[in-house]
Amino acid sequence: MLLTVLTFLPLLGAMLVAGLPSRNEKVLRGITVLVTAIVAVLGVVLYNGFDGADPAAQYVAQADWFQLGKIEVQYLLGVDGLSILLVTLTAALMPFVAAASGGHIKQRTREFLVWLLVMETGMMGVFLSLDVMLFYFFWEVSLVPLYFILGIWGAEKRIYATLKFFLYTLSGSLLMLVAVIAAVYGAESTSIVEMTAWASEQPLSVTGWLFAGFAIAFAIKVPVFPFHTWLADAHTQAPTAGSVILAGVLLKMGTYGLLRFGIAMFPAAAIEAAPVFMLLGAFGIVYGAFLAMAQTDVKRLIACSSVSHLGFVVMGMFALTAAGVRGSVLQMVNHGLSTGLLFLLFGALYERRHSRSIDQYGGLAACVPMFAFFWVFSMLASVGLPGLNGFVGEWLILLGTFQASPWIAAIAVTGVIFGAVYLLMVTRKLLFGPVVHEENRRLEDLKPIELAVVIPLCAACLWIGVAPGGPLGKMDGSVNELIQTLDGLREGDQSAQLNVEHEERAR
Amino acid sequence: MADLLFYLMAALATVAGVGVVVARSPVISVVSLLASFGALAVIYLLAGYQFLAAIQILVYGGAVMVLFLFTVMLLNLGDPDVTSGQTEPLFHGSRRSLIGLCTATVMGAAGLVAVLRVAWNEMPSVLAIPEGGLDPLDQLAAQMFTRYSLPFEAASVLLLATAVGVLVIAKRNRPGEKAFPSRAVAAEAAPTAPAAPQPASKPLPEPGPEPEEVLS
Amino acid sequence: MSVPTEHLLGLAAILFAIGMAGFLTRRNLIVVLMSIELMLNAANLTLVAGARMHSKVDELSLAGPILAIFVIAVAAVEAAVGLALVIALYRRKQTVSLDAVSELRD
Amino acid sequence: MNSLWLIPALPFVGSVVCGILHALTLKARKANPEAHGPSALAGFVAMGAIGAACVFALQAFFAIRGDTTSVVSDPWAWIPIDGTNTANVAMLVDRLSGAMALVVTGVGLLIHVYASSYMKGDPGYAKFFAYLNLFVAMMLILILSSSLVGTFVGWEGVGLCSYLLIGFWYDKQDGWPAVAGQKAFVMNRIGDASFLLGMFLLFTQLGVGFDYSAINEAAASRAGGADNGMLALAALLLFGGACGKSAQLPLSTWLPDAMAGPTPVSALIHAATMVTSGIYLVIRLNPLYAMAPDVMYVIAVVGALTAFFAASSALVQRDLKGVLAYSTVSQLGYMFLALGTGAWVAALFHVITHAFFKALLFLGAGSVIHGMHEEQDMHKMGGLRRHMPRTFATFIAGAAALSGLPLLSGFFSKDEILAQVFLQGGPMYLLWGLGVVTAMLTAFYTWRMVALTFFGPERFDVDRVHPHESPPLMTVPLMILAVLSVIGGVMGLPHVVGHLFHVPHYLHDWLEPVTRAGDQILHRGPAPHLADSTEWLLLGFASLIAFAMAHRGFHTHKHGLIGEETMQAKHPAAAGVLSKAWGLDEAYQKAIVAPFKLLAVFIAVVIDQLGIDGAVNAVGRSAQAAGTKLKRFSDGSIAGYGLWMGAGAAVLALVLTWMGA
Repeated sequence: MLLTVLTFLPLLGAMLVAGLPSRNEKVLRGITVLVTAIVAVLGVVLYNGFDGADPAAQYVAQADWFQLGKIEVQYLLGVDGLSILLVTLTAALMPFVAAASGGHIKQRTREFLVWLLVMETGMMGVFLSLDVMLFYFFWEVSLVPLYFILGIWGAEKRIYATLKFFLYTLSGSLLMLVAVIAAVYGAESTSIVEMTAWASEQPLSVTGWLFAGFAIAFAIKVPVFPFHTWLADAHTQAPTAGSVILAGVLLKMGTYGLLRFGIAMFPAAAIEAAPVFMLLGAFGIVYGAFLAMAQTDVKRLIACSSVSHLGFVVMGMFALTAAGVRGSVLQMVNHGLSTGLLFLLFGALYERRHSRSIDQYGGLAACVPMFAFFWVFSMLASVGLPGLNGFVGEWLILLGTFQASPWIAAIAVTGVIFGAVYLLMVTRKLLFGPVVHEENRRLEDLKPIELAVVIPLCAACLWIGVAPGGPLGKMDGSVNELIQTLDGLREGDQSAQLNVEHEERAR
Repeated sequence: MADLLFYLMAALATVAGVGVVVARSPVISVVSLLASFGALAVIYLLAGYQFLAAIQILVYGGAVMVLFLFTVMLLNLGDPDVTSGQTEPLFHGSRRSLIGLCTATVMGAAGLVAVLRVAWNEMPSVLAIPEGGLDPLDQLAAQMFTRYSLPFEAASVLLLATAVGVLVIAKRNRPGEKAFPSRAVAAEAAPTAPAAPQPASKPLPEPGPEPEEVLS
Repeated sequence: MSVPTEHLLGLAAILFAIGMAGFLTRRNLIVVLMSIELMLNAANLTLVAGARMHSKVDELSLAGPILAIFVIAVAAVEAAVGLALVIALYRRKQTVSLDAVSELRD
Repeated sequence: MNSLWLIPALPFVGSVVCGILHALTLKARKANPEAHGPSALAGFVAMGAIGAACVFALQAFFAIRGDTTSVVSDPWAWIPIDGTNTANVAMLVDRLSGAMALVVTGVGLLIHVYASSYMKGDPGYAKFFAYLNLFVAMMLILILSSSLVGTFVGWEGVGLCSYLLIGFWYDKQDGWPAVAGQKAFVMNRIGDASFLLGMFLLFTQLGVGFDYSAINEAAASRAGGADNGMLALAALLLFGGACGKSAQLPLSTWLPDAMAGPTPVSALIHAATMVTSGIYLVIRLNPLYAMAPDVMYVIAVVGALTAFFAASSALVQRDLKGVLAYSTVSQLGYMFLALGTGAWVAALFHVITHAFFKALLFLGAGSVIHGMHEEQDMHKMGGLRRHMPRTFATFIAGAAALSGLPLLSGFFSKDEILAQVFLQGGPMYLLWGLGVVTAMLTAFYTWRMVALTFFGPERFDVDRVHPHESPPLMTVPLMILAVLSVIGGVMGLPHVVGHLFHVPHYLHDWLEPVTRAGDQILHRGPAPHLADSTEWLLLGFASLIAFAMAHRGFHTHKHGLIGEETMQAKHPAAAGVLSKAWGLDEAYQKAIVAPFKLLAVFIAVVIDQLGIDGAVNAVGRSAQAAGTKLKRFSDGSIAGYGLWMGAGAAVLALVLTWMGA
């Protein structure tokens, strides 16, 4: 029941906002913030009530949905160790996004808020669905609001970016749809648990194709190199709220999908594909960093940094070690927080100066000290300074990858250096040096509402950085189960190989 | 005797059909079509479908054909040369006509081949025609109002919609009046409608008979 | 009448082909509409032929004629609408040539 | 002993309080630009925090005398890695970290006192102390952590503070300090990446987690084993981290640039504490390094080369702080040279004495710069001894210690290193030779610096600049450090000297529990020492060259710039190369930074935009092009539509007929 409320309360809120006679934007935004805040509180309640040691899905909500031939499609929501953090992140992030939207959404506010709430329903549904048809439904639903948010409230090249984003991710989705249909007809069930059980009995020739279908769809969404070019455009053109949601949650749908449908559902195929994905991840880290270094558009730079950070997530996940997977799941949250913060902060700046170009700034530390403080804080969280959230995730991922493949970890570790290079560079060019443009002197520092948005997120960064045991503990059960499955498969492989060798020797 | 009549009528229908297609004047086309319809009505009668034959004559020969004839006359299309002052080609360009002809030939050939390939011998080809024909009215009505009541109602709705629709489409636009409820079309039509001279000075009759009565 | 079914069907095929030829080659919209009527009649003939073939003395097959009646009704409708359109077209373009109608583009 | 947590926690709290004070000051300044707000409190808060930390460090220090050699706090289960392993952090005070903690808090306290006066009037006064306290907290975490992970936290933390403090005056000099800070952070990060890999390698190879005690034990138990290549690699990678932090070749170029920060920062971070953490790490893991003789050799060579490279660069610097910066790099090289020969104690000894005298020199330099109204160029100084006598006196003490004049602290610690290298024999004689040459250069440039600054004619505009002695808050720390620099040597007298006075090598005995395992592996017993006669000989030799070169350096420069100009005129090429520090920085710019920038642009523009995105857009465009082609079929002519429909129907009919349906 809790999960149903969590998922559909935003939709109710959307209807309320859409139908309310009031034209006062403050009232509408207030309602939106209130609704998302209630969802956030429920998310925290869920987080606290979740038992991390239990690998099974919890808070399950189940009802019959419709019949598809012999197959019973269900309305099946549940939360487990792989999704709990992302659900909490989504719930927690939305009120801040809604509150911060006041600064930059000046037209068609009602529509915007409606789309925002619809989006929350879609994202919640994606993370909570345990039925693949339901998952696909929510997956596509979450695509639409961003399409409008990007297309209506975006910057000057928004139509291009919107079309690219939509077509790119949709083509991935369709590939996934093929895989979904194939898997559903094979398994004669749409429940993820039952499909996993079915997949475990299939030969690699079957699961390999299904894995590829799912993996490419999610890889586009993540985005994994070389499918990343839509992201830079989408991020650059999106309004602040869009960028934050995109970085904070939407991209995590891709990584979450890779974990849930790629690795957990087809572990044998994932083991085979792991080196490729690890390499792609590691390459993405370095590549994204180089891209970021060459950017002069701050939002584009942050977008490229996302490519780099998500390379870490993908790499850690496909290390298929406990440390790697745990770090990867945590890093999804971390990236959501720190990159979301960077977008929020730069959005605040953009509202004041209406320029994304890096040379329009400089020396801001003297003009807007509070902004500078929080920017440096977020930047450090993103760089992965110990004591802040980014470090814990990156460290676990690198450790996990090192256990799986030291060479790939050695490539990825250069990302730690390059990450510092481009983030420090943009920080220096924004904040330090003399003030070049006179209009920057009169910039207004962060307003109370902006502080109210930024401070809790920074606190969350600090909390995860200092005491990661809490969030990491929530995924103990699920990750351990996953790793046991993988270990079982790998041992099976080895013993099979040994048997073969044994027989050959016997001959 | 009846067989001979059938082949005669078949020949008539075919020739008249060709006449429809090749005739220069639409009036001749209409008359040819009427002949074709009549020939078919005779064939229905020969085959034992009396009611159908009656309907064919009434609806096609009566209503539809009159409609066609009225239109042709109204638009003064009896002689194509008169309309525009120059002879317009009857057919599309030669390439397109060729493709069309080929297509039609292929279609007909395919139909004929299909007819020839099926083993019809086992089917009864001769049937004694009973008293009320092969479509006795009582049975037809019983079926129409029970089993086929839904399509029947749908057809009546369709006819009603047609009556209204035809009224809307064919109604003459008076200046300052919107021709169509649709905004986009009206916007496009508005500048042209008053500018275009109205050659047909006589008001057009409301097109379309009341087709409902045909069925009842 | 002892004409075999295939002859009825053959006639229908020929008529259909003639109608189709007219439909595809003529420029005059009214003639095109008439060609369509011809094709519809050919279809009716097949229905009749089929019904006749499947009828037994004590058990008549009525689906054929009933469908034919519906076809006739719909054909009447089609003719009415088509001709109304022809009139509307003539009012706007002073012609009933098919080439004049290309609004479907764009 | 959970009060151990207080040692880093107190400065941390102090930092937060100072940060809040800074925020309040900014708020007050918004109303009235001249207002100081509560920022003046920050100095007291910061000093109080460091002082309290110092007290707790002392308490812990006294707890580890006698038989108790270490005390540990409860661990903080920081990162649960997987089902079984957890990266714990605990505070560990043992003979090594206890001594380091005292140095950090002690010298740190003095520098805080000094800075409270030095930074007076700066708009970022409170911010400065927030950073400085944060630095001390991070440094203490680095030192006191019982595990590699904890050390890494401090390791990156001090890097951050270094970045912030170097860039403290980010808007001065056209933003140069910010660039320097960035450079320092990135260079450190290169080392940190290596550190990370080393840490992971140890974790996977030894499988005992990250605790130093466990790692050392496991490493020692593998001593003599055949297949220790991976452990050696781990040791080398960790040394890579140490290179970054301690500014050794090839990662040395950031430290001279780091002088863009305020002088107390240079004294605290870039001389006394942070830069020595590399040495600390190697001593901490001495059994591991003892097992990898090849790596030790690498360390020794890197150390010796760095020492020589930096000392030679220091010869011609005009910037007072620049000389000290290169000198620091050079002295750090000595320390690594010592580590490379297994002379752990000598290295730590030099760390401590260096902390005293280099902090003193930096603070003295700061006092001079302060008195000269922010002038750093020695060519525009001269004759200052008359204007700032206290600074002059203490500076002389520091210079004497640095140049290794006999009986001062620097003399003993440096001599112990050279003696240990000499003891190794074989190819190590080469390194010893390099060390001796470096010692000569050191004496020369030190006294050149003293002569140019305090002696000779006054080369500044007397009307504009009025050099003045600094206030007592600045000079008192100088005096305390001067005393320590002079007498600091007693903690580690060479044994021949010690015998004379019946004094043991205190530091050696003190550190014995820490270095025992390493010495055991290296020497199968306690570390040996030189024969008495050789040692006397070396001591005499060292004194001689120190005096000789100091004299040379002093006399060449005491009459102003003439001596220097003639020398540089004689060897213009050498002077050019040395003033650019062998061109290393430029080489990096040309060979690494510029190509990387180019590569980044190439990737972003050519590969990404034209290549990958071009392909993506090409897919889109090809769909569009196909649409344009296909559009011709739907030309709007009904006849055309009918034709295609009919053709389609015919084809369908044909197919169906064909299939016999």
